[in-house]
Amino acid sequence: MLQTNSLLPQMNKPKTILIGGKAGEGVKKAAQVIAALLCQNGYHVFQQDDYQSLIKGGHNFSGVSFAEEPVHTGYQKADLIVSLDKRSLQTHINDCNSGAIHCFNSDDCLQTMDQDSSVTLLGYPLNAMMKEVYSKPSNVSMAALAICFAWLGYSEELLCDTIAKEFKRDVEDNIRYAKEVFKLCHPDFLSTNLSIPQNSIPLLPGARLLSGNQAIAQGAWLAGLDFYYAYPMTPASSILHYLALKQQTYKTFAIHAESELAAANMAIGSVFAGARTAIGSSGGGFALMQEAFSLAGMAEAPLLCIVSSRPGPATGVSTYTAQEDLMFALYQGHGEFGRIVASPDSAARALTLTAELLSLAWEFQSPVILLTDKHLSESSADVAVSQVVESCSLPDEPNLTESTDTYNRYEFTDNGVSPLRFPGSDFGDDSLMIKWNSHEHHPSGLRTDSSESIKAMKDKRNLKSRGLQEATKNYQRIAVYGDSGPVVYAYGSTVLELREAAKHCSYKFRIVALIYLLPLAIDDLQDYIRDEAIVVEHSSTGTLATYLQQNLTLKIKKSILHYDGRPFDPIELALLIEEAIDA
Amino acid sequence: MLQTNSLLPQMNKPKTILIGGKAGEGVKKAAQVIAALLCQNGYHVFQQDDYQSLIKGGHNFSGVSFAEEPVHTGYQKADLIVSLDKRSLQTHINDCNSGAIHCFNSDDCLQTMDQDSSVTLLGYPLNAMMKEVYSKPSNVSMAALAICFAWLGYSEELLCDTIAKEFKRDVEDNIRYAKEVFKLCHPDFLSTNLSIPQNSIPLLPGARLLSGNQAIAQGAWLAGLDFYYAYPMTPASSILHYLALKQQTYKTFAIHAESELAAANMAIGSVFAGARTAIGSSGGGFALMQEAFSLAGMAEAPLLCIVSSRPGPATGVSTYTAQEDLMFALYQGHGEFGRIVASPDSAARALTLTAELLSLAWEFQSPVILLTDKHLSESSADVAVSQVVESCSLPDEPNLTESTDTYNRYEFTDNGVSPLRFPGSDFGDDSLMIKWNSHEHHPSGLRTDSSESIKAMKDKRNLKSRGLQEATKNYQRIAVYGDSGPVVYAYGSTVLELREAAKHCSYKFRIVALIYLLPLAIDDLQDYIRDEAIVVEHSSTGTLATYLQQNLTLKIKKSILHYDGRPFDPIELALLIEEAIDA
Amino acid sequence: MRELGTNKENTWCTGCGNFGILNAVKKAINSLVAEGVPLADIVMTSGIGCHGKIFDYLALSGIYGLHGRAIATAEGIKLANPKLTVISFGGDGDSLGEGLEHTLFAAKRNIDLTLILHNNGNYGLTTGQFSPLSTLGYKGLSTPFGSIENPFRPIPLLIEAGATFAARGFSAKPDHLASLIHQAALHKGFSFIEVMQPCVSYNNNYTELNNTVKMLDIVPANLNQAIDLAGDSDNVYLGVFVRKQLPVYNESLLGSFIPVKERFTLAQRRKMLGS
Amino acid sequence: MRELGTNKENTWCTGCGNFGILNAVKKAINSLVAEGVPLADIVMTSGIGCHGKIFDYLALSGIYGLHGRAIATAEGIKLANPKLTVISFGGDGDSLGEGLEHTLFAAKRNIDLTLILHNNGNYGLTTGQFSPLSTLGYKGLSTPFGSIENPFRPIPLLIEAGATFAARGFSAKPDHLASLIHQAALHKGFSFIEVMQPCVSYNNNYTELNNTVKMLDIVPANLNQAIDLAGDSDNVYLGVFVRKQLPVYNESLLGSFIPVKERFTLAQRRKMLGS
Ligand SMILES: Cc1ncc(C[n+]2csc(CCOP(=O)(O)OP(=O)(O)O)c2C)c(N)n1
Ligand SMILES: Cc1ncc(C[n+]2csc(CCOP(=O)(O)OP(=O)(O)O)c2C)c(N)n1
Ligand code: SF4
Ligand code: SF4
Ligand SMILES: [Mg+2]
Ligand SMILES: [Mg+2]
Repeated sequence: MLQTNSLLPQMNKPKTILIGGKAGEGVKKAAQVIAALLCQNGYHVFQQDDYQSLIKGGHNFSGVSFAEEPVHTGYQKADLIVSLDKRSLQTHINDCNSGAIHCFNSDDCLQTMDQDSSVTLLGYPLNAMMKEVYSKPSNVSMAALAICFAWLGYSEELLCDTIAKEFKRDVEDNIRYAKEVFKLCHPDFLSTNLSIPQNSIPLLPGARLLSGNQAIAQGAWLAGLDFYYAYPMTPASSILHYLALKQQTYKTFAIHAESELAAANMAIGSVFAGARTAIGSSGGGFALMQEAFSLAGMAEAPLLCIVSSRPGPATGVSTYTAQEDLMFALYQGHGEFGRIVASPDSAARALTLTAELLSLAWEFQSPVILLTDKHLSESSADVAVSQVVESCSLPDEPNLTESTDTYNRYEFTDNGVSPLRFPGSDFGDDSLMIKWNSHEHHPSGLRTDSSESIKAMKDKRNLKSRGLQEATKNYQRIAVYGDSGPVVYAYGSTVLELREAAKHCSYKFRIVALIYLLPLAIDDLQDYIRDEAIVVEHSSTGTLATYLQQNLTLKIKKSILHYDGRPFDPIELALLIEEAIDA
Repeated sequence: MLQTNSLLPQMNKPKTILIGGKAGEGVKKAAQVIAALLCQNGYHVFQQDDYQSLIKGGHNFSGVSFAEEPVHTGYQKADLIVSLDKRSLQTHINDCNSGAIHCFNSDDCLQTMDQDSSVTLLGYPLNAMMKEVYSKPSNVSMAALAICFAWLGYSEELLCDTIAKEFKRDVEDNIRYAKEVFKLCHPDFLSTNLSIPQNSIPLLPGARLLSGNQAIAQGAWLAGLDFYYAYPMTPASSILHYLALKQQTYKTFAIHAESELAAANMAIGSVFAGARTAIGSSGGGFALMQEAFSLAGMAEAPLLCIVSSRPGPATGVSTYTAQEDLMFALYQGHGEFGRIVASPDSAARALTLTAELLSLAWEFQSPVILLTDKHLSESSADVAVSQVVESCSLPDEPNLTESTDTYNRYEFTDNGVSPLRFPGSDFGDDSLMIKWNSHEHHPSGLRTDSSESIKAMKDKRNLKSRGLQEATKNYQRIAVYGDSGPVVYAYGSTVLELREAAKHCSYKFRIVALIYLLPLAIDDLQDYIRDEAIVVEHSSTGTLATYLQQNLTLKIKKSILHYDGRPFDPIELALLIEEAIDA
Repeated sequence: MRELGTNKENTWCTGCGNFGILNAVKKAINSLVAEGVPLADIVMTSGIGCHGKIFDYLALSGIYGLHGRAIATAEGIKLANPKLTVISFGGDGDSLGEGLEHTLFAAKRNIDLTLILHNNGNYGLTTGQFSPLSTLGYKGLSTPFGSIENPFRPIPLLIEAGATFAARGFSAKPDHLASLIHQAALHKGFSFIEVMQPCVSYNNNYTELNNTVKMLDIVPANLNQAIDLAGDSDNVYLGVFVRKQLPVYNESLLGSFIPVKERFTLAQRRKMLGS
Repeated sequence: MRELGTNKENTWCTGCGNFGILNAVKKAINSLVAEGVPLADIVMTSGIGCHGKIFDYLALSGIYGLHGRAIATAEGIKLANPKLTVISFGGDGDSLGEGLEHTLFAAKRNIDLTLILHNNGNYGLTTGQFSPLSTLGYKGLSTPFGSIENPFRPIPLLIEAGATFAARGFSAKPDHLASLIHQAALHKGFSFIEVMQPCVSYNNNYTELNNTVKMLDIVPANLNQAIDLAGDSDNVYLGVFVRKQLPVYNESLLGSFIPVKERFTLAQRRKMLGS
């Protein structure tokens, strides 16, 4: 019992805590607090949320998976479940690992359900206790915290300190309530004796719990972000929220504009004035930014565009995950102009890749797209920020005030990259005329429709675009995980799922993660295209598989598609991979 | 002299008239009147305009090429040039075929230029004569008409009748002026004796001069168009204008909305209510319609989208031609959903293809894209409308009032196509609830985010999409011109240019015109992919070539790219093809 | 009295003002039906936001459209079948932010529709960000240090744009609101109803509203007065501010023609084109 | 007096009102420069339309943006470098059709910019289609049987949205217009100038305007009066209708911080993130 019930992670077997309840009950926050604490204690964690598009009620659940080894994605089956309401108990009754403990709110449901005999079901009268403690607004998530703390073997003191630090309102009532619940669990806890060996694991230096979106925001800021323009849209919104909150410390400005169209055009204005700028949305909002995206191509505006996908088309499924926007991201914007598209395969990579992309945008005065998805954007993992930041090599920002005789915004040059100057008396004198144009233009930036000028300016942009594509070679374009076995292609959060699945698969396999999607790293990929491949993606039509086949001579043995909005469970995915390999 | 100067078309050698002048001088209208008359007389004609984005001034020129054989595109070099101003004379001084006549306005320029000795330069004092005749607003295009009529051998009477019919204002002054100019030319005309043998050519029954956009409008209307929503954007605007003008006779309503976003969303409303509806724009405007395009995919709204390209990116070059939007058109809309993309290769095809596409949209309740370009949209050719209309086989519009027990908008069916019903007491009783949804939905149309429902509804749409793609086989998906020689791939107006070039090429070649671009008619194309191919397109990066290579195992010998906004001159193109074949 | 509900679970927060709106709409529709409007002739469109969920809870045909575009979609419906009574539901972010342009143009055109604006002073569904109607200083996730913009005044703005019927209701007064919706639906021309809708989760202004709402006794005599009353920041007047008759767009365009009913057949079209 | 012209051929129709606007702008800029505003600190944005061509004819830095988006682009410039004086040029289709939303939000925010609206009552560049300011009955290629919409009243609309400076000029009175532009550029907050701009090709209302323009002697005493005067359809009043001081968005956001000047270095950012 000690062995199976133990929440102490074993080699390759992360433990999972799952908290379920109604929206508005603080399920996610509780999970994040626990994850942060585990991370602080030196565990690797992955924290993910399943929620609906509603503010109160419904059914949300949040998972925390942790281990001494890196954890790349969350597990469906848990070792400890806290069900704050009946729906949660019902929904997750079978989501238990053998030996798990499932604590539920006995005031909301009498436990009368069938259950796996290896699971310990414990009912606590959470409502009644809440009524006793709270005068006005009660917070049932304190119970979740208390239960988890108890089972993890954290002390009552730490519980109280944590609550005081993380929940600013109603501190006293919260602590009182948490203590009561903690006491209830304590005997159970003692009997199984599952305390976490405090400090027995060396702290990961500088490890911090970071969501993909926070990592994106930090990466952009690292590369100099001054402005972020957006209109809220799940799952991109938290980039806006995070940066808005950092306004005073980071001196970066996150503007919630009247629409995506406004955001994108404002962004180009800020770039013109000399500010490093990004925009972000999900597919539907990015669709509204397309005309401006094309303007960035024409005006040669360095602009970082962040697209975080959810299931489509149209409004689709707002709070779930998908990878349906690959072609959409690759081929956006009317007219021909260069761009690059890349997708991070972890939160840490999100930080470095975003920084790289913003730098490349400025080096080549081009729009660039960071494509990600809800699962990566909104899930959190431990990131050793200072190391990651250190590892990220970025060019110095050029000094742009040196003067030239007459300035031509779109001067022809050897590499198609024209000198960039900024308006204003701080950056030049009265004779400096900087003209950006949405029309085809002369080097001066004045409009043209002459046959020769159209051709020359297109040639210039194409030359520049080739340079941009070439420059991606200075960065890591693919990542390969595993050193033998069949090749499995993926990008984005699917790589996380595959890396976790690899721990449970009876065969070895190599994951080829495509970080840069446009241009594809054809040369880097040569080593991997000889064998029959497996492609895994969150799409119903297999666009990644199609895209790979369009560009590589690749035999695809099996295309594994998952498109219900949910991430893969790593164990299920391992089975699918085994099937694919066996096939 | 009679032979070379003759404006009578010889086998395979169309004659070309070119009229140049300032914007606002009526150059285009004059050319169209002449083209219409030639068409009425049984000639095949092609009429095209080169104009800038301005209303008065600048330099516009319009060409009319005509022959007894079909003429597919216009020629740069002319047999008769009328230059209404100095700029025109200068610009076109070398645009003459040997033996051509170049008439110019001697009041605007003294002829002092170098000239090909085979060209006859004739100066007429057009301004002075105008001053004599006109009291207030003068119309120099009457001079162009008169000169052309004279050289074509049309009678003074016909000139006067035509002016009276085609120009409603200032009829008397116009006629007086035209007569004066006509008289001046007459001696020249007599001396070369070039009269068109009236009625010697059998009238093409029902041939009418139609621009590509007019043909598109007529095709859509043939297939039942009730509403057209748009925001003006060159080169799509004339669809709006044409349909607006036809409101009373066609009972179709062309609405100039406040923006492209409005147009596209209004369109979906009209479709919901049961109206056959189209939207149209150029690349930049279509970019703004993307979110609604994706909505059409999700809501399963049959919607015809017309995209007429001009050089991009961004505002680009408003009044010139390009084929830069292929990938943009193929991969539009966030999320995954089916669609088809097709491009007409002539004005006649524009009529039938648009009708087909609108019918297919309704058969499969899907958005469809008609991709074309300025050269096809705005140029005019003779179309035997009644025959073309007859040749166009369209399914009957289904009767949609039969009732079912409970209606589910998104019912699962064998082919993924759900029954379509319309709202209103004319189409059903109070129990009929028709719910269209931009979210993922249950068959009822009510929103869902359940795992199973998301998957099921995506599978249904994908099933339907396969049916839609399959159904394109019922129509002509490729057209092949020529019966031997190397294969040359193209789509859209480039096919016109190639067909005309074929007349001048010393080698035979076969043009494979891609009418349906998505899906590509892979099976139909099997016969043509064995040999090395030539691909011709108006793009700077060769997107058609790329697209073909992504989808066919095709060796491309030469990719001929033309991207200065101008159409190919057929003789130049013939040379490029010869070079490519020789290479 | 018809139920007009669906089997869809309601996911609004307990106490949300949207419940009052839903009830008022049902009541107004029942009145319309009682007066002879076929239920089948009443259709709805909605935007995306908490307000938009009303689509799932109302047994009416319609389109759950894109964020900000519900009113454009509604216009397209009305033009294709002018016999329909079209009611559009918008949020303050939806109709006055993302879709402001469409809202004002619908008013300008005086197209015969009703727009019900759920004014909860924030973006409810996306977790309470500030909206075009949030007060200066409003703290939401995108404005953690307080909004630095003044809100629009929706009724004055819509009147200026051309609305021929403009009213304000309160979700906590569903009978009064039902009467406004009923009047708006019967009004020929563009009708705008601003509904004060407390959002218990992010902008719980029930108490404030209860203290400041006042009933308008009569429609104000002139436009300036209407605008002053509608723009009053101390008193939240409820009632009809403007009601006037002007030509409506759909009639100017179509006359009495009903596009979806009086369509040419394929044979007729063939003949007309060919000749 | 600086020339401020470029070598680009002017392609406006002879007699077009845009010439008067161009001259007035040059004059106003010269006044600003004379008063010490560095020319390098004056930037422009323009939309797409005949009005937008002013970009090619003015020797100012700036962005020739997308149709309808010039004002959003201008906002982005101002926020990144609030030291710049930003003037945006829009058409009636551009700023009140395609881009209406941005125009009204810029006014709502009271961001410190000037918008010069070239009101020629049609879409000049795309061959004279009706615009949001075309009169009822206007015949253009998209409304061959006459427009069935009433025009917006731009000044009342912008005042309602929040413009703190609103004025009307006439391209045929370039000195007066220059003075308005000068005042607008110096006004702290959102300034809107409607310029009556005859379009000789599609909407030649010179005579009509010459007969109906009247000079406003003073800024109207209150808002209602300003709106009534600005909305007068018999008299086209020229002058300043509203001028008031309210907090401006860029200052509320940035205080005295200048984003493009006071940037952290890469080293600083590395350190701050890592710690
Ligand atoms: C194009 C687009 N952008 C953003 C969103 C995300 N989104 C959904 S609802 C909403 C705002 C809702 O605010 P409001 O209209 O006031 O409605 P409420 O929830 O307050 O009723 C946003 C930004 C979207 N669905 N589509
Ligand atoms: C997205 C987009 N839609 C349409 C156009 C085509 N277009 C160019 S200018 C214009 C209208 C111009 O009208 P207005 O803004 O009043 O300017 P004016 O020419 O009258 O000065 C239009 C519709 C465009 N360039 N971009
Ligand atoms: S968030 Fe606000 S508006 Fe949305 S359901 Fe809850 S209370 Fe209502
Ligand atoms: S069309 Fe009108 S607005 Fe455009 S340049 Fe000519 S006169 Fe001026
Ligand atoms: Mg709201
Ligand atoms: Mg205009």
